[in-house]
Amino acid sequence: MSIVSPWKHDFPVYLSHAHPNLCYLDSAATCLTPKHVADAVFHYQCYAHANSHKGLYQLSASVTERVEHAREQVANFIGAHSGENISFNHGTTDAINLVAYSFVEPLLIEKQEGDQANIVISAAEHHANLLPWQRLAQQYNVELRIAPLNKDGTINQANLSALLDSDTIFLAITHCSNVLGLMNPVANICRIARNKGIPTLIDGAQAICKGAVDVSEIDCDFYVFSAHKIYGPTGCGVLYAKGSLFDSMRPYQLGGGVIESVNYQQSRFITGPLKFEPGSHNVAAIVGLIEAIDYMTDISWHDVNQYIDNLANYMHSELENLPFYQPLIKRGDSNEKEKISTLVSFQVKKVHCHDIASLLDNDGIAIRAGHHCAQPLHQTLGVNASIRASLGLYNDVSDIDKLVASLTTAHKMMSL
Amino acid sequence: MSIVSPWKHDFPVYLSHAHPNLCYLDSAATCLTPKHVADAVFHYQCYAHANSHKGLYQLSASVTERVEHAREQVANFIGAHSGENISFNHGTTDAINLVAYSFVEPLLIEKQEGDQANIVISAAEHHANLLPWQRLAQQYNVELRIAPLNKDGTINQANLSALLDSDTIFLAITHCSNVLGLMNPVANICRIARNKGIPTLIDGAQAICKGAVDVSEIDCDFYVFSAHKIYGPTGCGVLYAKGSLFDSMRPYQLGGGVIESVNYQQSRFITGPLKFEPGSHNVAAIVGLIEAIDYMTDISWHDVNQYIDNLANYMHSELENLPFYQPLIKRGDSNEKEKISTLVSFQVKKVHCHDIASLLDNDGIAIRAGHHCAQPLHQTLGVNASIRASLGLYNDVSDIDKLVASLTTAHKMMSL
Amino acid sequence: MALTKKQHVDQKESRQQHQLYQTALLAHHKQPIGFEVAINADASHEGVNPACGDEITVSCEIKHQHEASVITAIAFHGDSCAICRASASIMCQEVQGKTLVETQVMSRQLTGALSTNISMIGELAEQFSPLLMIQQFPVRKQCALLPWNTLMETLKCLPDQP
Amino acid sequence: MALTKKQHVDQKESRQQHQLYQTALLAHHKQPIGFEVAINADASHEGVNPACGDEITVSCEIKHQHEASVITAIAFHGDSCAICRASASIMCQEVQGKTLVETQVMSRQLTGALSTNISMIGELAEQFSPLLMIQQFPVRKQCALLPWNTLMETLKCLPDQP
Ligand SMILES: Cc1ncc(COP(=O)(O)O)c(C=O)c1O
Ligand SMILES: Cc1ncc(COP(=O)(O)O)c(C=O)c1O
Repeated sequence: MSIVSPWKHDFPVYLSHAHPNLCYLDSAATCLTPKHVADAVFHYQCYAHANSHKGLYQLSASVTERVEHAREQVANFIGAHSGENISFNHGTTDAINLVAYSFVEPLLIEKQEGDQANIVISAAEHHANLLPWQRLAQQYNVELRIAPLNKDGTINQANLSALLDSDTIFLAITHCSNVLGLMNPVANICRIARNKGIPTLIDGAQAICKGAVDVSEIDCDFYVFSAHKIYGPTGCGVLYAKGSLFDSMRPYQLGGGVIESVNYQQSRFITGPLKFEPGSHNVAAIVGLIEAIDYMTDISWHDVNQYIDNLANYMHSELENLPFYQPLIKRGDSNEKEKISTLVSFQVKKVHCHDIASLLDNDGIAIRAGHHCAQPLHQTLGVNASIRASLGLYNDVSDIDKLVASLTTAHKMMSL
Repeated sequence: MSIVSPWKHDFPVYLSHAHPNLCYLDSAATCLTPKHVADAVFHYQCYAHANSHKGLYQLSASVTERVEHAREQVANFIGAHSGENISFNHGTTDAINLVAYSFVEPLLIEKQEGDQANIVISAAEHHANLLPWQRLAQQYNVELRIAPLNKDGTINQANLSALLDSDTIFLAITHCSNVLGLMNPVANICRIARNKGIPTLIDGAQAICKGAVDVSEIDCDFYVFSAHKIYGPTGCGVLYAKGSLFDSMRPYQLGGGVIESVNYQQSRFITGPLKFEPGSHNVAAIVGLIEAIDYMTDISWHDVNQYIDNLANYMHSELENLPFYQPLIKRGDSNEKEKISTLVSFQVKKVHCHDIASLLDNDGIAIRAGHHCAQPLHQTLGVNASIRASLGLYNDVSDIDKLVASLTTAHKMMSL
Repeated sequence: MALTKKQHVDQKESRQQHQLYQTALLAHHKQPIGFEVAINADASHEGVNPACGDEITVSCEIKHQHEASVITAIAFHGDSCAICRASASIMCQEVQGKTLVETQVMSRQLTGALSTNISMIGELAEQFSPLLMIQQFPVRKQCALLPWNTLMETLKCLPDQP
Repeated sequence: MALTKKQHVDQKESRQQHQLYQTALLAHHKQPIGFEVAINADASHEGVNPACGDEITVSCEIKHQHEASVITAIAFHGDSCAICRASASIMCQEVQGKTLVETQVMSRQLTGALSTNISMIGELAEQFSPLLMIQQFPVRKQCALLPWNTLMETLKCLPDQP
């Protein structure tokens, strides 16, 4: 493994005039931005910006083409059939709320008074993939079922399968937990659901940065992710919907660009993904997302994943050597490829997570402490909070070494 | 009036290697971006990006501080009492949909079966300030009332006032129509509504670029606008809510950062503007908005407005000289200051708007043709579509001269 | 000096717009074939382009001749841009006397050519030459296709054919 | 060479973090006053910091002495970070024997000092010196204020005072 990440110099934040000693271990929250992406956004804003989908003039027509081409590129990237299956929005949170309103709520409304119904999620969901379902469940007085986890932190398929019955109207689970880090067998899970006629949503916010998502293989109905978790800019999310699902869904937010015709009393809506993109597109962010995908593809997903997996292995081993290290989930002995988590959540024996984070910050280490927007999961695991270290392609061995050294000092200083 | 706009060189799109001959007359759709703003966004993404409101480490804490400080700056800019009255979102469309869900729908739900209720808007609303209310009205079977316009295109106060009665639960009107361009007397209108106990929302998407908005003076309950209409980046909107209104509203989209505590079965939400900002903030765009406000303040709102008003007068006079010019609204003779519209929507006698736009595009003129997301307004005025020319601070006399010359040629070429 | 390929393309691009509103197209726009012509319509349909509000109504007279249904007369009216008008005019010129099957093939060919950027060749290219430049203006393709889409809808309205 | 003002500030900044977890604060953290002490509580309340999940319960014993209500005993327990623990410890040290009014004033002064970045001076600065550096770490202020906010809630739970 090289001493310095071969891609680190693509990230300006590490330049000598910025934060040369930054030890950034919070990529699961948001990725640092490569210069390629910042440049693309800058270039767009400076030289190409205009309103998409509305102007007939060249500047606007080029922007429209760019957005429509971006759909194809994203479709291609995640193995979707066509750009018509891709709708842009503001992030994973926005996308899940959209599906809750536009697809799931009408199913609940259809249910007759007194009919049973339930929505199934897993115990490992981020609040973004819990709260919208909890609200719907409360509002329509239906059950929210929680699929339990295996000892390794993945979703227990047998138990999940038992929760899915003829009253289940939707299944929403994460491809990869932002606290536990292992990939869930979503293709299997979606097959089980499909056999029972249950539509599925996969929260890909954490899985997307591995670059190997194939929605056709997973065969889910919806897949969602955010650009900023894949080295893209803030403010852009993607919603994939299978087949012609978009056409069967009611529009979510309403505004310019979603109607075929309207008078003061009624409206006819357009079809296709644009129906879910009212108002001005955040084209700058879409441009940035495409640049991020191109950047990663150019430097090779395979190389990056191999590099990060190796580094993750080193991180786990080094941390496991620390006597005060208490991971939320113990690593199994299996060394299977898919079993490498590129993040880890843990506690330091008898020291509060927030004190650790503050003390590490003093050494330039950016690490997350808290419940990471997964409070019920923490409760399930019997803790209030944890420290999370997550890796990006700019990290290297020295970051892990710093982390270990700093944890050791902090523990010594704080332990009672 | 200077021949070339004194601020034009701040906009890189006009540089010789980009589009030196661009004649951009579509600022009402979206403003071109000054280099200051693109730089600020670039700098943020490259050197300062991290997740706000969640990390304890310095990089993240600085971002949090930046967002919280931005609230104060925006509050200050629009005369709001405090940053606690400002919530960031993705744009005007997003903000209006939020108010519809979080504030107005609960009022409708409260209404007893059989109770009368109505929502009032004006005839000049953008689809963003029409469709959400139309949907609510249909869903709850209440009346959507349309306030008519004066001959000059402003909202008729007497007629509007007559529409407001004890059953009116909300009034949502535009500060300035994106088709007609004159400022509505919103302070007066809000006073009338307030006296009848009716809450109000003002769509400031077009008015904000004049820089003189004072929400305390207007005394509306909600005010909304988008960053990209004030020389800021795409993807950022602002929602102002008076007093402690935020606290009385139910949350809209749900996700990370909006709860005080949550388990699988229920949640307690936080208070304040953050309750309406689930998921990762689009900090890059917020940074860009603040830079745009600073840029405009630095070069002086007063100077810019005076410049654009003069240019607008020239535009109106020149166009009125053309025999085939058919404005949707005829200018009055009054030369009052507030009566200068910095945009104009018109038709060319016997030539279709889209042909005009295409022909003008050939001369490098970027101009809007269509219904400008205000189809019912066009119907009211008895037309299908119009051509709109709108001014920004980069425009100058030569743009108007080009427009007039190109219109003349196009008319000659196309008229039957 | 001869133009290099690149220069040639650049020159072509700078002339694009005029080519969109070239003389042949303007001729159809100014004296459209089938525009507001009174026929004995068997079917008619109104098509709308939501993007720009263009409206066009297409009407047809169909006769059964030699084992096939033939368009014996066709007309259109409505408020639309020059591209749409010219396209409708060319359509009326070309489908008059054609069988329904021939018409459908032609519609599919034109739609395919406009939406996939495949160059039209042979007879087709000749017939539709005034519209060819539209390939380079994606936002205007819908204008050119509106008459054809409307015609296809019109034919669907026909009483069942034998 | 003497430090310029700027250098002085820079140096100070690079030592900031150690100043947050300085010896005095750590002493309170390691041997907190009032922590899990058994008292005869007249009122108690649990406070939570939603941002980080810290939980702390504050209990008080109140006696009426010389025309005033006095905190005669105070204790806390719960799971919290060192900042919160140390702040609670200092609070227990300072309010013991104080009247409710004096306690409220002290709470308001500390809250004001932490939230407005006004320097604390005089006696107050002395009493709370281990917490002073928190002014420079806005995200941790809530941790230091949690015990005080909880105490104020606790006092609200008291049966009405004469
Ligand atoms: C008056 C008015 N309201 C609302 C909007 C919608 O703004 P956005 O597209 O930024 O959401 C616009 C701009 O298109 C507008 O001009
Ligand atoms: C698993 C998971 N789901 C959803 C989200 C929410 O993403 P965003 O904040 O971009 O909407 C995140 C990131 O915070 C996540 O890790």
